[in-house]
Amino acid sequence: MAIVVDRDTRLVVQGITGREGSFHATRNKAYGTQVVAGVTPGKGGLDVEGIPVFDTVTGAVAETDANTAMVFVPARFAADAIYEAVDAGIRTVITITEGIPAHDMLRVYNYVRPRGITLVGPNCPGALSPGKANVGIIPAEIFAEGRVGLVSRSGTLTYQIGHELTRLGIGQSTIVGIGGDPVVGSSFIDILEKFEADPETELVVMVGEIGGDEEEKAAVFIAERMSKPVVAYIAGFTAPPGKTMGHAGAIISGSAGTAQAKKEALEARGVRVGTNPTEVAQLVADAVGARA
Amino acid sequence: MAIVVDRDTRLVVQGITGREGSFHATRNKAYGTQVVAGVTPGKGGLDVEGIPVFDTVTGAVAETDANTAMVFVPARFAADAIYEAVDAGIRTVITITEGIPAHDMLRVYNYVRPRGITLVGPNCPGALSPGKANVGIIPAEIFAEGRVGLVSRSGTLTYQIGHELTRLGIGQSTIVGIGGDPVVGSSFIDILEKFEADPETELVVMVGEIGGDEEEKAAVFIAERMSKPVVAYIAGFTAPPGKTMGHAGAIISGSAGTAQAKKEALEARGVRVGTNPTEVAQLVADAVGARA
Amino acid sequence: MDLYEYQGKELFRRHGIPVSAGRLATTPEEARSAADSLGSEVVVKAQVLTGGRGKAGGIKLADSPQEAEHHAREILGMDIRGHVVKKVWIEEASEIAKEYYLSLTFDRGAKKPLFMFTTQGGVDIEEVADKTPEALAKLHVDPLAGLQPYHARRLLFAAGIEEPGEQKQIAAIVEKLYAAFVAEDAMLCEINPLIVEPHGRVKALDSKFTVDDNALYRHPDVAEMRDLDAYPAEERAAREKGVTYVKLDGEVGILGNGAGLVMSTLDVIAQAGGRPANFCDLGGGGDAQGVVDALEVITPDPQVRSILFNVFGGITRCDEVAQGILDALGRMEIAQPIVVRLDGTNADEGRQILADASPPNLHVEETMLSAARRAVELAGH
Amino acid sequence: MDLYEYQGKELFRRHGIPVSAGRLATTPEEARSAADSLGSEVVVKAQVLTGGRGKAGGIKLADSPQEAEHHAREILGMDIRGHVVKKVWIEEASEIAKEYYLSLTFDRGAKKPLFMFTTQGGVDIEEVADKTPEALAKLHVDPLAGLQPYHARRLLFAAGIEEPGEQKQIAAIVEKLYAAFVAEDAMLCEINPLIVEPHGRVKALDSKFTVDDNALYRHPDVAEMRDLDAYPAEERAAREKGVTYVKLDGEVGILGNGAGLVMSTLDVIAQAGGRPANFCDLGGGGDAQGVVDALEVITPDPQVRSILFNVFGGITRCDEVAQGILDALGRMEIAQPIVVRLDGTNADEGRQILADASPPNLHVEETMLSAARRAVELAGH
Repeated sequence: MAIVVDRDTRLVVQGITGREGSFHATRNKAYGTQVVAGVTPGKGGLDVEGIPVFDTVTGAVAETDANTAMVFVPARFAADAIYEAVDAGIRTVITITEGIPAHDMLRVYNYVRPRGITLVGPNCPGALSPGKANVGIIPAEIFAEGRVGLVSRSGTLTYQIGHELTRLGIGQSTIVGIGGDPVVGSSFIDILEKFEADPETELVVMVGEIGGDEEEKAAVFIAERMSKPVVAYIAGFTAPPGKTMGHAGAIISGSAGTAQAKKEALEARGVRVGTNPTEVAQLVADAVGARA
Repeated sequence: MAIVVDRDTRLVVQGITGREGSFHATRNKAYGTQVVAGVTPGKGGLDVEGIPVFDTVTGAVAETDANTAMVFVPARFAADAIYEAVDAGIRTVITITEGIPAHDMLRVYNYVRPRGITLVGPNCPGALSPGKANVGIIPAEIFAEGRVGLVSRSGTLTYQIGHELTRLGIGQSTIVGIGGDPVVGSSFIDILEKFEADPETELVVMVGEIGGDEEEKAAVFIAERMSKPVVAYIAGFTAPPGKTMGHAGAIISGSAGTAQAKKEALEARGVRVGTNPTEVAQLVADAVGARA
Repeated sequence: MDLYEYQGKELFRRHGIPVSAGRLATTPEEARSAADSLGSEVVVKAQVLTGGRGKAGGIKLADSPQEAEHHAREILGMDIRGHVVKKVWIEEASEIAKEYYLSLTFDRGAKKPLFMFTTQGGVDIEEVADKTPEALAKLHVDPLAGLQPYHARRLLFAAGIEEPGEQKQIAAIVEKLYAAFVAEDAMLCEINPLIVEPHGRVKALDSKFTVDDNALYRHPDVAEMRDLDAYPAEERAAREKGVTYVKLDGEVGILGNGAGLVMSTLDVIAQAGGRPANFCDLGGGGDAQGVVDALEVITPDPQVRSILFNVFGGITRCDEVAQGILDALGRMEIAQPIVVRLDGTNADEGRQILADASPPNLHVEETMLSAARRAVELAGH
Repeated sequence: MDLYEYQGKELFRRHGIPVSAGRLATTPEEARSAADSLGSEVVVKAQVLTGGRGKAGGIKLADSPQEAEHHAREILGMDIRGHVVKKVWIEEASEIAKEYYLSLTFDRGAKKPLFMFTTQGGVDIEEVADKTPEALAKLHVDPLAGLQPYHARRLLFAAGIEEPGEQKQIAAIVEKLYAAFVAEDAMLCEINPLIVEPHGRVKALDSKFTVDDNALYRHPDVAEMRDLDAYPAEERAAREKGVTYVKLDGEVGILGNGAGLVMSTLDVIAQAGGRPANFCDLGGGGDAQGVVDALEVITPDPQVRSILFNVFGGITRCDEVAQGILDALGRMEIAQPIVVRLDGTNADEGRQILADASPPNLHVEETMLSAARRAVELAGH
């Protein structure tokens, strides 16, 4: 089991002949992920460190039964790559590429999600189920097999928290970086829902940031729909206000978007919120200990 | 029960202040259909023979809990009307309007159907569940309450067959005219599926025509998925070949589209096919008699 | 609405799809001057709304303006599958290295536009589909998400196009063909053959372009392309009156309301041993003028020996139809016997009107079957 | 990327949304000549990428070119919420009968564009949303199906616009605003107020227009509108080096990799009793040059008294970062003490490199918390 990626993941890497694509495809494969194919139009028939390359995702799926795609193609071609993967029958698409225009992703999201596809990213580090599969750029060596799920908008902050957990001997079921772009394929709630349903996950750590209201929505979801405990961390109490989305943004969300507001929303619904990564790990240790 | 329209139908008529819209809205209401609202932008607050008129479908739904829309607006505004109905929460949209551009309906269909909406038409006579509700322009007096479902691409031919059935004392559960436009909201299969699930329907009459391959597909569906008997009629054995869709059309369907081909496809799967409306009614009488 | 090759190519050109330079000619002299202005070798191509003109001798290569004139003289007036050639398209001749096939169709079943592409172009595409289906790449496009670059890639790689220059040009044509299909409300855009010239340029050498009649109001320029001369005179007359009419070969003239019921009436006539003289749908026009119009369309046919009115009233009221028949009989001379069958809305009233008037040579029947038998009988079978 | 009012209005104009005629001026003299060419009454409007300019005195009516020059002299150089006014927009004055509000936003939660419309424009829209939410009509548009005419109708009727002339004009503006939003890859298009003039003409009197940075490659014309002068000098320098930098008020200079980790570092500094001097994200640039660039951005700040490197290696390799720090120390004079915390990919190697070199004034810490405490301590708290 685990979520998003696991031992059944059969990965096709789109943009495999690029510098980053080949590096991480190889690295994911070395970890034990079933990296069954790569796609670069015009390079069909080649291979990258033993991974066969196809011209189209359809070709790759036909030959290798790939079920998951990792998108590494440049930003301006990434939306096309996601459509291609989905139309080829891929059920999980993890997009690492950053800098994809928001309107492109808006259309992709509204096309892909009603089809029941799991979409993670873009501009995210990917998903890692320790001991099972690693799809993306998460450094697996920081993490360990276990029963704590981790979902985060941030890359390195996720590693930091994973590192702290591992140091306390607490392993993880799956680590999912959802990315922080205006349109993310999976929201906190989407991933929390998967963790709730995953028998191998017993507690979830949610790592949020200032901005938007996804953490507030997640708080409501946790209170209403989750039986598993959640420990949260919010970064940005001291952050500069940054650009606003005009007045309209705050009206849409009905939230100030501050770290404090998010913390309060979570705590009001019984979610423990750590004040720094070390404390988060400690709260998890206490909770897991309490349950053991 | 019955299908598509029944006693729970709460109808909003879009384009109610037009000549045809008001005529048929009033007629449907006189039949006993719950015609709860009409919509004509800019005429909100008026009424048509006691039916309140709203500016928007959203307004109509909010005030009257309408759940079904009948579209009578002119062809060039019809696609917009269907989108409006669906976005207002309407679950069944029956479009009588003829002459809607095929590309408009193509987009409407692909937007509406994945949302689980029942879409009937365009360019169709509507749906009638005798004794329960009549939505559209089908002359209800020809039909009688009973347990035979009737689905047809054609208007007057449907009336002819209904007339023959009624003359033999065989009533109908629901009559659905699906229309013959390039994009129909409900295909034969969509309606057959509903009849199969309807406890008030015991036999279905399917009335097809030359062209396309929907009858052939229905034959496969009947064989594989239906427990209820189906009697079919195909018009056009003597028809002129008419315009073809170029060579590409026949390749898509893999069917000649002739009446003979359709008849053979149906008979090969055990569906009885009458050679004229009178014989169809007789076949139904035999089958219903045999089951009684 | 089907467009002629030259009209479809004009739309191709507007949407950036490469076509050869050419000019239209309606006389041999015009053909000569067109060839003269185009220079070099030209092809003289019959413009007809049907296939098979190549085999019928409707396409000829000309080395000189004189030869173009000569060919045009032969081709103009030629009858190709019942279509008389009234226009020829004079086009620069192309050298052909390869012939491909590309089309974009309105797939009614899938409710999506469908691309088809194969390197086996220039021939009968149904044969390719039948004999070597694996050679025919097919791909649907979601009309909401629209065309994406991968669609072209899938078509190209599936069909085995490996030359990068061809890939690039055909991908661009795929994109433009989709844009044209959507922008022009097309039901079909077909390029057969899509050629590759020896030096590698890709070009549409033919065009089949069908535009949705219901959408012509959005395309006044395309609507103007309609060539009324392309249809038989009686169909043209019917079209002007808003009556759907198709001439057939039999003796029983048929009028009905609704295409399905009319088709069924044709079948029943055949089952009764007769042969229908036409398909004629009154549509919603069951009023007096509609009936007169329809009778004016079908009675001039010298083959018609009896006339069957088969009307099932819905919106159409049978009493109005009955009155229309009487009006028509008052206004025009009709030699043939008329059989009338009325059912549905106000059928009793309609029958009463006819019974009261009892015009000679008019026979009212109770059922569709008996009416059909009577009409066949009266036609002399 | 936020656009100035005058730039947003230029985009409005291109997409057919009515705006007043106007001209840009950067000096009082230009303002005078602009007013002169526009004729009649004009408004002198400060161009700043922040709100509240009206209350700050940044918008003034002028009856004559002389008065326009006078107002421009006052407004140019004015500081509005930390933004110095360098440009004024001289615009024909409008008579205002009604003030509405119309916006189209990228709703991240719903993943759909969202229209908001109310007749209570010209005021703080958040207050309208808060106090009279029923007066604010909101409507999502499906980005695949696109804008349909009913969207405008729903907004108009929900907001209670009953005058047919207004309905027609605003429906057209709704349509054009959506077209602009999609065509320009906008994240926000806001018109507040959308005015109705006494004679009934509807017009956009202000503009807030934000374009997606990631999509600027598709809009070279919009990309050129970026005004580098609008940002503080040090942020501009950072941007040129590809470093994300925001100046803050404290004493501890911070460098980290990844926005989340840097934000967390700021928080931990605050928890340790210190105050961060900046937000500085190395991004993926953990190589020597990246480290040098980042140090060049933060060290000129005279408030910085200690520097904290907080790096968690992923793609970024800690040994490269360590080498980068040493290189930077070799290349530039850095007065402040540096605390380094490395973890993740090649952290051991990185720490070893620093230990081997042991530069003066460089302190390696094991954990993020201890590093933060040390940096605060070294800053003199």
